[in-house]
Amino acid sequence: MLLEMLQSLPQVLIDGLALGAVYAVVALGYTMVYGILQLINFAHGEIFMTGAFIGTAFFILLMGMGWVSSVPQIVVLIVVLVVTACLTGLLGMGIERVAYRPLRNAPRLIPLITAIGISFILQDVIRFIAELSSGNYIVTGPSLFTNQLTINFSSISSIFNDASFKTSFLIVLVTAVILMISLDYFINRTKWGTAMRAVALDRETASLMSINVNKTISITFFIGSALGGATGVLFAVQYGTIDPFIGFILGMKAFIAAVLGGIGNIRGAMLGGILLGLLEMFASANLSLLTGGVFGAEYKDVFAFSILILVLIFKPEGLLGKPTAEKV
Amino acid sequence: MPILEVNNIETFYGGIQALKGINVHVNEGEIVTLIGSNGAGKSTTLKSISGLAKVKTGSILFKGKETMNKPVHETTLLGMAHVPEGRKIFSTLTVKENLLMGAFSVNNKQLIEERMEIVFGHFPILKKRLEQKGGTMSGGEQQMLAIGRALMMEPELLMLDEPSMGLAPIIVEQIFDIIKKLNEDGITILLVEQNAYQALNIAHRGYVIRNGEIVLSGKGSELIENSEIRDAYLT
Amino acid sequence: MSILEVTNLTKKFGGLTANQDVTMNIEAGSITAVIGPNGAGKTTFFNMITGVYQPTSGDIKLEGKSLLGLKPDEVAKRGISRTFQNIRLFGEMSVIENVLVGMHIGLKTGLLGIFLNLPTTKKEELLAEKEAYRLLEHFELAPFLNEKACNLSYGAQRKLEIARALATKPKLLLLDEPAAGMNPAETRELTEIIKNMGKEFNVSVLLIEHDMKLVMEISEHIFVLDHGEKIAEGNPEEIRTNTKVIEAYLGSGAVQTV
Amino acid sequence: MKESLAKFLQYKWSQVILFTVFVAVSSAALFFSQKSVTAFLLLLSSLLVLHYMKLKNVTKWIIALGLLFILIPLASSGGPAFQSYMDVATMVGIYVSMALGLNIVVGMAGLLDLGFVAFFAVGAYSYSIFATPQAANFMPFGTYPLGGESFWIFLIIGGVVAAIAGVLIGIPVLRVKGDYLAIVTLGFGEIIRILFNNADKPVNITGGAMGIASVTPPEIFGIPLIFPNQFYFVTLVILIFTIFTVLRLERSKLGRSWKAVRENEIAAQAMGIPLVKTKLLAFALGASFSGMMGVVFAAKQAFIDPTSFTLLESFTILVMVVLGGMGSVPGVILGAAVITILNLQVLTELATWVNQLSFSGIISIPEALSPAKMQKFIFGALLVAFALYRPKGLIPAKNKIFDEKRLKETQAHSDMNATDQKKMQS
Amino acid sequence: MRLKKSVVLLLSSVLSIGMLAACSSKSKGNESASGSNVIKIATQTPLSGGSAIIGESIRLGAQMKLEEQAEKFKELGYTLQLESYDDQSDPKKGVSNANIIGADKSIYAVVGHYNSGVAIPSSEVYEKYNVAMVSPGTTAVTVTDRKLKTVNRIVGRDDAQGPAGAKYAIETLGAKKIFIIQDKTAYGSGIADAFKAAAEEAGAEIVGYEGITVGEKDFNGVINQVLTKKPDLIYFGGIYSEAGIIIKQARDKGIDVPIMGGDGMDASGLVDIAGDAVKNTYITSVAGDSTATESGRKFVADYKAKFNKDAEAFSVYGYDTMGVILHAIENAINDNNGKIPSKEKVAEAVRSVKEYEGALTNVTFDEIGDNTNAKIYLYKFSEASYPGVLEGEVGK
Repeated sequence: MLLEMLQSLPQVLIDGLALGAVYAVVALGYTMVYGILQLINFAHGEIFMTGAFIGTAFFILLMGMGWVSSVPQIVVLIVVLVVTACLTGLLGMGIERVAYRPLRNAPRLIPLITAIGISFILQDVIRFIAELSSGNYIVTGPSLFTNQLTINFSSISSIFNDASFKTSFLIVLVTAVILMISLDYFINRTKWGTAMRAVALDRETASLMSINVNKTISITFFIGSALGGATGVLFAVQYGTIDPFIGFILGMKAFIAAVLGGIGNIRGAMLGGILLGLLEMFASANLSLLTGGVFGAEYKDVFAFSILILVLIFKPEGLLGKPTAEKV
Repeated sequence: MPILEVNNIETFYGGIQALKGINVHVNEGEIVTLIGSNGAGKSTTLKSISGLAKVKTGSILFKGKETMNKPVHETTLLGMAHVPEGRKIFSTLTVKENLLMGAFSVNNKQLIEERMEIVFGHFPILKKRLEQKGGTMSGGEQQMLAIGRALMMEPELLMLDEPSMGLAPIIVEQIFDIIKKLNEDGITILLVEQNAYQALNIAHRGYVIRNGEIVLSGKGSELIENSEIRDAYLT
Repeated sequence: MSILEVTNLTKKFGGLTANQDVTMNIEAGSITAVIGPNGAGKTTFFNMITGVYQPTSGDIKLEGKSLLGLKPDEVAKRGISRTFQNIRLFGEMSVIENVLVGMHIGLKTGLLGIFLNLPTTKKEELLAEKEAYRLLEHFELAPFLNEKACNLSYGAQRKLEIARALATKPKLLLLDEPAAGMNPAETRELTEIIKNMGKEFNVSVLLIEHDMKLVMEISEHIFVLDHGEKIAEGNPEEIRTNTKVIEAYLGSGAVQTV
Repeated sequence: MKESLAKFLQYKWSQVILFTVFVAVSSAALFFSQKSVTAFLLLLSSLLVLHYMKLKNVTKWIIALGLLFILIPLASSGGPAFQSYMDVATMVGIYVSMALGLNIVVGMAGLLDLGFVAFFAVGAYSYSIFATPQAANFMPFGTYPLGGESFWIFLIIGGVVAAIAGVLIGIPVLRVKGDYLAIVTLGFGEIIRILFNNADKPVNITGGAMGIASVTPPEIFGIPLIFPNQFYFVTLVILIFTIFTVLRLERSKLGRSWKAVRENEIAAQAMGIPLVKTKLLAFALGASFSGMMGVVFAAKQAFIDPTSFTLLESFTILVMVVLGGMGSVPGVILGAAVITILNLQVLTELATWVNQLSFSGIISIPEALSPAKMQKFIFGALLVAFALYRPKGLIPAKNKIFDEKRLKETQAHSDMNATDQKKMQS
Repeated sequence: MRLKKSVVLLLSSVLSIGMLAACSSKSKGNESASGSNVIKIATQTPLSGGSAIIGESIRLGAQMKLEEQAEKFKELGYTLQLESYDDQSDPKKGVSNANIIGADKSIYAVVGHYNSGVAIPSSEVYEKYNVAMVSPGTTAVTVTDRKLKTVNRIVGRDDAQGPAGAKYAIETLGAKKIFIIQDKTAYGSGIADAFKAAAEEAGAEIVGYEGITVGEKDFNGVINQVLTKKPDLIYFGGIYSEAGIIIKQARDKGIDVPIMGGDGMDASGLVDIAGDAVKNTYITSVAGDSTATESGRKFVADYKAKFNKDAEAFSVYGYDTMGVILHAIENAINDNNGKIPSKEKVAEAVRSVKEYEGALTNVTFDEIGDNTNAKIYLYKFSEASYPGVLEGEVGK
């Protein structure tokens, strides 16, 4: 049993990393918004999904143009990533403007409800756009970066099997890492990033520093949503097939990742995402082995949610979060 | 010449009227203090001036220009700095980042450096603590940082909301000394204090606010001798 | 006889010491004040007594029985009630409902009584409502009984909070800056109310207050906290002249006038 | 003219007369037409009108009961669509009851629960498992399926089991607050669904994804209940019980504690309200109404499987509560009725109508835009619109109005003081 | 005061609508009263949700047959009408619609459902109203095993499809170690279990049996299990949207063993999603290749001409189901002296259909409503095009 688990471990790690990278970048968006507004932007998963659709639409469009085929795929990807990120960023800003800003002083429950509402609307709007244009809302984009690569883990030790992956895996991973590092730099080293942290701590005082709070929040939403949208494109590249409902569960998982790492904490979100991806992949590959077939891969979501609940109970501030006590 | 004129402003919190027609003016180069008990409307007056609180009627002229109900980030750009009650340091930001936030509207790096040096001139301690998190400093140091952060905006009018709050008397004296010195350096100061005695001591003029209304005003030295004030605020 | 005994109470938050070896005795039926600069640990001290925080070390005894390890609701059941520095009313509920929540401990009805609307439940409710109304009358809040609590004026909200705390029929009432935000007239009214509380409600009072006039007028005993430590105690006259207190809190300026 | 009409309508008796006319017209329309959704909805809306009339509460209740028990079934029995009306009405009853349960948790106690349908599932499964041979797979004693009479006992069992589930879930979950609670309950809702979906091995308890078919219909006095009009009455009785209980709870000390916890946990605790116990009670009681209706649902459908208990279902119930007005009992009833009817009748009718039109070539609406598919969009739009423009819902929650005169009667309170003081001191 | 105003508004507006409704509903009533010679057939299929393509294709097929037959029924003195309902693959919706259908006096039969999970509870309702249901696509055994008198289907059962697949897998493809994946839905579990039982009986070793979650896109975890177990055939119980991704991801990992599945994978979407990876995929289907017969080819051409879409595998079943129903109704009318008999009689007439020749199927119902002539077809995909190539068919 252990042997079998070890054999598949390299492949599980790689697949888990790909999934975890997606979780991590989506989790970043959650964490940023939560950090500043203490709001769970439920619609974030749908922004991710919208990004996946916009990206796929662009790919299909671009691939349809003859001259594009002579352009390296990586260039096409970068163009699509940038354009999609901008569009979803604007979408995120719009959502904030319409659905959250008027409610900034409302009870906490209310913006959460609009967030759920927005996410339903986005799902359905994307669904009927997709259905109108292609007759089916399950959309498959062009295959990109499909070269197979293999790492010979077996040469390291005969216990391991070789692990293989597509080039797209590398692209997802590299892009995710670049996004995470640049976000971390942006938040911690630049003026606007510092302003965001200041706004997060104290909106009133930040405004006294002549920081435009609304603009800062809009920028936060723009960046968070752009990240979400870009991840959507990466998802579409990695998995090929998308539908309007991918955002909901994935968004949920990303939120779990954010909480796992410590919500409001950028590095925590990254850690949480990667960790959740790895755990989930491990669970679906090995649960039935571990339990002698009683609990199979279908329990992996139970596994993920249980981890969340355990973390919340024993370390509510998350792995990298710092405890805060309510002032009485 | 008045740098700030507050004419008959009324401000509401929810349904409650916090200010019932406040008239205050501050001349260039003065220290003016606003004293009164908790909840009398002192902080609300400052907030109304800087734009944090929404004013219903009246007018606020800063350097002759109407600033009433402009967004806060715009009024602060005109040259007024508001150090809020309770210091409100960005606790998880470093001292340096706090200061940089004060200079948020400035894009010239050299100018920022120069201003920072001026702040260090007033508060040498801040230079030593540059990389420390704001929240880990003592109350007095935080107050200095808060004032220093406001100075990064190079304000013409500095509004201080209870700078002595919760500080040990020795520190309080230091703070008042610094306020005096800033004034001597040419900064006009509007000071809100519960510590009426010390505030009136350094102020050129003072206003007494009660229940959202100005009930008395006059020279600092005169007010300190006023028996009514002695009964109400100096005991 | 002392109603509350606090011995060597210490509270540390990480590296920060909020209270250090605070010892105090509060006489039954007395009005006692805790004063000190902001951040001296007064509210933390209250929070430990009411079970919001557990002390790092030391003991708190109400009528000889330790309160350590009890949750705030259990402390309330033992007979300690409080108000809060930043008013914590049930904003969306009506004024009288706020007081009725305060009477929660006194109501014995169980789930079954509620489901079946038993006569005993009905009677108990009616009595509670009347009692609540009487409390409101006492605080001159009766005209607002069906008003939402959040719509009251600041001063009235402070009074409602005190009325709500009294509704639990406490032995010891902790008031955290009850006069904050009140105008002088309201403060004078409040002073009278607190003064007579001992007699009318059979309760001992422990209060935190910055309004020295109020403190000096009503307190029989005063404790002074600074940097989490007790630096002085005594009657108002003693405190007024204590040099340590003047240095740390009252300030040399105040001495001239007080 | 307008004014005199308005004045006329202010009088109690003029209201009553107009109301009677309205009821008479709409029930006649319903009775004599083959199938008129409009008339059916109008007749139902008479209950809403009744809510706003200037009558004593008792009178309103009597009229409402008369309408529900006699007039509505009678009037809709005229046409061939009788059973389908009754089916819709039954579903309305089921959802109203669930929404009232969730209202305790979300509206009164302020705990956002996004996995509420789990309790509905628990109730539904507890009856289905024992009212089919399913139970024989793991129960060593007894003969299964149980007879239809057991339904009545299972109404209580379903409620109790759901309440227990509420407590079990509540214990770990209530340690987290606010937004986290929403996510954790959502997670738990999913976990329960996944468990039901997979509990067919190693021992087949729930039938897994295949669900449980041919659930024994309830029986009363030896008559099996199979038609919607029979279930209508069963549901109605339970619903009225639920409404009464919820109203009692709301006005009781428990209702006040819930609201206090919602408004300010720390202050509530300082008033002697135990947080965990109070929240658990909200969870348990809310869940029990849902569990009870789960039993009815299982019996009515005669078949259940995990697809009836998805996240969307939880959100739907939440939408009902928000739409109606969080914490407001009449509001939640209205919200649940509106959403259920919208979902089951209006959208379906619209879709059929649009389909007919596009078949006959009058208009061509792309299939993607069919109203039946727009459920999520409509829900989303409703949620956003209400949160922005009417956050307190259709009928906002109101505090009980206390009669000052009654409270001023001083006679009682002197002896109250004495006894109560004694009680306190002991 | 505000309250009173709202009462006024409510009452008066509601009253006026009431009057309107009373009038309008009267006219509506008249219309349907005069239409006593209208025969309505309902379709109830998923027009939204994951199986929308299939549901839609069934509906269109049924509509086509209905329109073709309209002329003939005109001669008999009846107007045919189609009422299509969307069950959204949701049992509650199905039951609710079923009650509307059952209550409608002029609806005599239902074409539907596609999902077994919806067909089972809905048919309990049809049974109460004696509305004949003929399903073009449900395969779960429970559908007919409850022995309801109104429930019929023209396609094969899971317990025929599973074994047919297993037989082919073991005998023709030589599979000895089989890994089974299913989607944990009623359909997926049913067919996977039937396959498993048959494969075990035939002597193959089941090296893994795993579930996945519908709607997800990353199945690498389960595929990694497949990698370690090294089976020589993968069987998937589920529908095309997940199947396509699994096939693609398995091929990406270098798993080139045959992948087999049931009729849920029989959709053009499978090829769209999996692309070239679809090679070496086998599906059993209750749906035959429409182009295999002369009449089938004609149907496909007509369908394309009429709707400007390619026929899906189930289009012809919608068409034939409607055919069976209309055939039975025609018989019933003829037996009843040219008048339409009761719903109960229509249901009996449906059940007694013998040797009906449809465009593709030949229908004879047995005593529980299963089609004794139902066949299981086996297709192979050797290139990325839909439909696959017919490899063989198995009778019952």
